[in-house]
Amino acid sequence: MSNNEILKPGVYYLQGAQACFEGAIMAGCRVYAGYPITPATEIMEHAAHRLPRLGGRFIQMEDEISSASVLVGASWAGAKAMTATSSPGFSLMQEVISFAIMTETPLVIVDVQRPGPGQGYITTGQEDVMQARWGHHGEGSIIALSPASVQDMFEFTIEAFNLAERWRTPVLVMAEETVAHMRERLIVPPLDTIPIVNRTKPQDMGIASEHYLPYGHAQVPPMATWGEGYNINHVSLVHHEDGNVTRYSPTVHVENVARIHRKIEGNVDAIARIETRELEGCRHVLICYGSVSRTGIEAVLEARAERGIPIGFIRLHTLWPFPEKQLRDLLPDVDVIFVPEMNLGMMAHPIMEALRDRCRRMVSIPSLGSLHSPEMILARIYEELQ
Amino acid sequence: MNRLCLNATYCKGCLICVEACPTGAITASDRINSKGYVLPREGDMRRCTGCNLCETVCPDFAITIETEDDSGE
Amino acid sequence: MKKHPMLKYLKEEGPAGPRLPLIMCPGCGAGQVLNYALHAVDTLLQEDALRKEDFVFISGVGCSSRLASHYLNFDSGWTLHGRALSVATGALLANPRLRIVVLTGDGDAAAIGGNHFIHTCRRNMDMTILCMNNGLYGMTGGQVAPTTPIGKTTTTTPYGNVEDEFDLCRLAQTAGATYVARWTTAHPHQVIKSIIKGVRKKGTAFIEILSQCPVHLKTSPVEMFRNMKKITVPLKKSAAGPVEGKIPVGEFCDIKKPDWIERYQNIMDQLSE
Amino acid sequence: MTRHQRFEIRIAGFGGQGVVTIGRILGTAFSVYGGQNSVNTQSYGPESRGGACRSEVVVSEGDINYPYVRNADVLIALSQVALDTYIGELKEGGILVFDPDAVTRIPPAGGYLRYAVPTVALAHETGDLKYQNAVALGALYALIRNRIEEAPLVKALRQSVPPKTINTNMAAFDKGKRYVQSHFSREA
Repeated sequence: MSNNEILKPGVYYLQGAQACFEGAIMAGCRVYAGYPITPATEIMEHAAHRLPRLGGRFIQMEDEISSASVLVGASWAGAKAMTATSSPGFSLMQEVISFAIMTETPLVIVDVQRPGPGQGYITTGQEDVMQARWGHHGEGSIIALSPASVQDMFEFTIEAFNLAERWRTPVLVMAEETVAHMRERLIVPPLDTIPIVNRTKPQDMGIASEHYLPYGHAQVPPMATWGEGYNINHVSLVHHEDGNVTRYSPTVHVENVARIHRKIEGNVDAIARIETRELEGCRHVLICYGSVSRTGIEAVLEARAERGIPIGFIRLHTLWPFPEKQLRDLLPDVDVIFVPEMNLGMMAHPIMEALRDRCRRMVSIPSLGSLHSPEMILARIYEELQ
Repeated sequence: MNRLCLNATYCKGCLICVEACPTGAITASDRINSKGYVLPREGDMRRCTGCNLCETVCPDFAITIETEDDSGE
Repeated sequence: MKKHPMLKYLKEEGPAGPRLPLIMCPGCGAGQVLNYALHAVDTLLQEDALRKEDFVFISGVGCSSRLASHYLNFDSGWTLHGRALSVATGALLANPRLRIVVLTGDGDAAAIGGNHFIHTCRRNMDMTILCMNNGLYGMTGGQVAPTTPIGKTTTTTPYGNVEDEFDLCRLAQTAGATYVARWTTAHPHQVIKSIIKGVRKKGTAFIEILSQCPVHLKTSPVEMFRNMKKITVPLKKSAAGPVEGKIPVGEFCDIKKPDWIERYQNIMDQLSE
Repeated sequence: MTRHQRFEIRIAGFGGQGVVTIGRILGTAFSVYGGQNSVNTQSYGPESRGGACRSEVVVSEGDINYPYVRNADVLIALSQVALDTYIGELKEGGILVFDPDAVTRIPPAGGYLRYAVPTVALAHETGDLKYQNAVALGALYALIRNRIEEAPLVKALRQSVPPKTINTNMAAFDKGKRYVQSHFSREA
């Protein structure tokens, strides 16, 4: 990557949206297809400006369905591809996400969440976190990351591409309007310190085209690229390892879909990341994700400093696959778990399920359309504990 | 003589009415209002034929013309 | 002081406070198109045996569609981006007597709504489509649209648009609409006449109105309004062939063809005999 | 876990006054050239022109967690609606910069340090209304010299405006700065 258009190591002051696509560039993304939607349009506009300078191609499609479909074709033809949308567009992309799960197609979708349902509003929100997991039809699982800063928008987008390539799956970056529009310092490290993962190809494993099984060889099958003579047939009907869809049987069905499911849900420790602060000796804990974690830590630090309340802080960097075991290992026993979310309580459910026998009770702190203020969270903490 | 009636709250100073007026009866005022808009005002209203083009092309339903029989009721 | 006569068709304020001035930017064409639509409805209510409750305004999403919502003193629906025509189809099936006026834009109708646009025309669904064509996406900040001229820079074609644009009227006509016309915001009386014709006519009436977006095209409303005449040429004058750099305006098509409801009604009538 | 002091600036007006640009320039000045952490955020109504628009900058030596203003140290109000909306969140004794041609009603309470700066008039003097934000930036600098040097601000300003407008923007910045320095006594 000697191209001098790539961001040089140093200090920048960028909007989250710009940092996001600069991360994509670092990861090797050279195809972007998107459609205008507030509050994600800035990412597309940055891609339109940057890609042709890097030997990449940008296209504005007629809607979100076609935008996501472009990513599938680009990925099959060997490119790292990405789009960014917001909640209404994310809904439209669900069928393509389902398709990408079954065909095990690496691609990245950034969802700059806004309130719903319907037009909802154009400010911030976290109301798509369940749609991210369950929005696509059918079984299968998904990887979804939750950035909380401009630096995260850069790093998590790189991570998203690496995970997509490593696990041959679509990966979602569940951003929020807060973090996409915020401007903050971005520190770009020396390029050789940024890990870049590329999909394993049959050639890398010495597999000749006549022996190639597009959905075989390993839990994460090597992926052939169109135009390299491997005669790969991408199919999303239930299929054998060689892509055969005619010799259906229930066992083939289970093996096919269960493998794709296990590929993600069986490797949570390798995929999911959690951040913790002030956990030692805490009687209570606040669990949050995304930009709410910025208010969360402010409130936790103030509650500890001002009133000496023994409350710890956990931030989920990864929403899906849900890090249940990791959470349980962290929390042997607490009194109250506070879960502030910019929705009416969504991640609260898997959190509650994971820690049902590890706490007295859980308090969900909802906020719709705007980031919780520290006062809002502190008020609930003091009310519940005093 | 016809009179110009302008709702200064609705008007955003786009001045399309002044442009559309076939006889130049209305013109732009010379001061900026509190929102930073330049509003239309009466020019030589004797030229006004009551054609209502200003009212028809207004994007903000802010301007209309009061003719003699309007005010005479 | 005399009020603008069309204000009677708008909800100036409600329990939650004033709704005007309109949210549109100064000099935006969308407000003018609404003004023309209301003038047309005003005439129809006087001349035809139509009541106010017969009219329904349906809009999609975008600057073009922003005005049908809580501003109108009519039944109206502010639907999903690109889906107004499908919602309108549903309303027709439930009550064919409704006089439906769809407020849409070039992006809303011909990009995300493109599929529904051509099928609505193919079916000749009885509605009047007012398509405000400003050649870009206004609400989201000035992105390229299917109607943006080739070579034009926008926020998503910073190096010039590489795609040809749709001729929305040819598209509608080819797809099957029975009344197709194009005017600009600087042709108020022609637009009003076309809307009246469209509402009276059975079948799909597609009326494209070139509309100015002063903010994103960085040109004063007056200059853009003045240019509308310069960049267009009456259809009759371009019958011999396209006039270089001029967009033909006028009535492209005005034919009789049974609309969907009428054809379906024949079946219903046969079945009920 | 030390908690660092926050310095919070809010700029508000209506769309088209360059409110967002001021925030971006301030953030760049503090964080790229001024060696401090800062978060710059903006709100925007669906109206891109004539609607409510605000931009905020939170500055700190340490990490900035909550990104928005909690208790503003400075409010720049370029319209009456902006003042009415945000005056309540200006700290007791905070700095209030406003354009007297646009803002005519200010609540008596609050003990704010008031600075009336005719940004529209000064912008016209510089050549065009669009330099209103550079004037406001200059006026602000004159009031927060203890927080930031002029050099980082100038660098950020030059980098954030179209090249051919740099000189006029600089002139507008100076006009705002000198207006405050001459109209308000030194220790204000």
